[in-house]
Amino acid sequence: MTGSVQNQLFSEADAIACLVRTEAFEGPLDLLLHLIKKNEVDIYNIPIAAISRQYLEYLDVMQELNLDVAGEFLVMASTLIQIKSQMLLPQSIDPEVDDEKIEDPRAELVRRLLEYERYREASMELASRNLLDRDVFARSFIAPELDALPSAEALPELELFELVDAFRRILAKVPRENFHEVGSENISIADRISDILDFLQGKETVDFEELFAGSNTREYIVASFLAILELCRLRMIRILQYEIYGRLLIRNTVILAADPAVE
Amino acid sequence: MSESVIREIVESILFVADTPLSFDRLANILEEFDRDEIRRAIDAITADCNSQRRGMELVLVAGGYQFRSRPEYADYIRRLKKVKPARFSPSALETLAIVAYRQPVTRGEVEYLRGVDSGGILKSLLDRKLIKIIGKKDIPGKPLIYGTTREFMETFNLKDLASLPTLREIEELADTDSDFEQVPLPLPETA
Amino acid sequence: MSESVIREIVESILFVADTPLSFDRLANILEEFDRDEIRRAIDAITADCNSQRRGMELVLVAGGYQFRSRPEYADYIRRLKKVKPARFSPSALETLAIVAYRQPVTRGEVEYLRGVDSGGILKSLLDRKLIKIIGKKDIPGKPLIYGTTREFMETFNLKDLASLPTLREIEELADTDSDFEQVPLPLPETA
Repeated sequence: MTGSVQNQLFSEADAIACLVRTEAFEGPLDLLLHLIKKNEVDIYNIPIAAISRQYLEYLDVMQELNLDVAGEFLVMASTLIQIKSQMLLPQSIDPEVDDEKIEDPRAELVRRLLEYERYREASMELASRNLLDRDVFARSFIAPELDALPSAEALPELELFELVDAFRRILAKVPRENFHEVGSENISIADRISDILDFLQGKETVDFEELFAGSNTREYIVASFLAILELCRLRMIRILQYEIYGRLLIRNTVILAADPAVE
Repeated sequence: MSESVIREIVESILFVADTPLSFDRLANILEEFDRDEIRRAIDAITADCNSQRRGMELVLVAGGYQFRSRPEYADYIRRLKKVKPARFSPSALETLAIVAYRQPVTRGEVEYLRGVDSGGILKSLLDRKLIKIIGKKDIPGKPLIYGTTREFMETFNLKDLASLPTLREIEELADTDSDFEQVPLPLPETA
Repeated sequence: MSESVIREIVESILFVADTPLSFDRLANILEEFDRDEIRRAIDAITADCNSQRRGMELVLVAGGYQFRSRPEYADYIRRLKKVKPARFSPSALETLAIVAYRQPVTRGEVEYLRGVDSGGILKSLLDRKLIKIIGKKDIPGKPLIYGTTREFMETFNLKDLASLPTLREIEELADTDSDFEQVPLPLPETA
């Protein structure tokens, strides 16, 4: 395809007309597959020079139309150019290297395209099934004859995502400055706090160092230390030292609630 | 269209309807059919349910037609209700999330975050064994401190608390709105 | 109790249930009957729905039995429901297919296979409860891993995950592994 033909093809009026009647590309792999099909070339033997040229022409058109060309499309463009240049290089100058062992520079791309196409086909097959609430309908409501009966609750059905999403919604309403980072560190501190409290259960004091006995990774020690500080702040433990440079002792100051009633 | 197909169509509509459907409503939905055809279909379904002794019958309630399970099997149906899983209210979910992510946490802290009294909800989460009282803070008022339980971990199939997804991870998903997704690209008809 | 009465009881329970009922659950509810009797009842109902051309059929979905309206009457039922049927964008379907076939799968793996950022789509599939967070992968960075839900199977009318349509075999590439599907994706360690 020459540049001038290309320009004719994508005159502004045409482009807008095309825009109306064509579907979006899901990404660079989708666009590449489209080009391979359109050109009727063998996917195992992609004419990389021609396909890259067409690919880049598409990106140009996208940019001319002020469409936001996502980064992934540009990454693929550079991959294509790299493959093209690799193919221009002589196959092997080292006679020791068996020619058959050298992988085709296109192999990785072909694998990705095939795999992608496979999932795309599967997705179309999924969409063609008899979908609930589109093609088939069920009685997913409480039948009137059940409604009259008193309800008895069983285990809740909750997903992790619902939990963290609920927390996200709450924090969105609370001023940020009142809240420090809630990251993974915080969570493992929670684990350590819970472990330490279990460990202290029924003991009056324990040696400070015993609380670090579980592991000696840096992360674990830091988390344990932060957990101890947090427990101190909450006044759930006290740190004691009877002599200068002496052993540190941890005292459990938690008064275990006898009756699990809410205050 | 054959009488038996109309019968099937009427049956499928009555089957999925969550309220009784009046004859007029049914005739309205099935505008391409004669009212007589629809009437015959209803009669045929009613007769079928009785003669073939199906598990449900077509009854006329509150001016409309509705499939109902046969009353003589009410005892069996009641057992179905007994094992229905509980739905979690949004406020219970919120409270549980705060306890999970901020533990060890006091009621005061929960209420600060939620902005509303949370005593009743904490109580019900305690009853459901999803949270527990870890202890009392040694400060005036001796507020109770809450944490999650082993049952909580089992409910969510968590190995440890560190396996809880972090806020950051969810926000990363939400932030990356791939806005190019819906943009149609121009395709030349021919190369 | 006669075989036909058991059939009616099973039918009435399946009719009233608002979710698919697994065979075990059904056998639990109907504890006084043999599992064989219940099995025969289910088979008889399934056969009846088909031979007598009823408005609904009994299907096995998400590991349970559920009555569903016949797909050929969807147009009529939509007039009753007056809701727009759920739509899936091609990207949502693509992502869903990858999660379904490769679960447990990380966001990084989905993005490698699709070739595009997929955070926003994963989030919306989570919101629609079609996928769920299973936990975290035990590799550096501990990325979240995703899988499909019971709702996914219910929505797509799947008996279980094993009944997903088989993926087309990929012709062997010269010099590549034959069981391509099992090859780990060449991803950077931290996703």
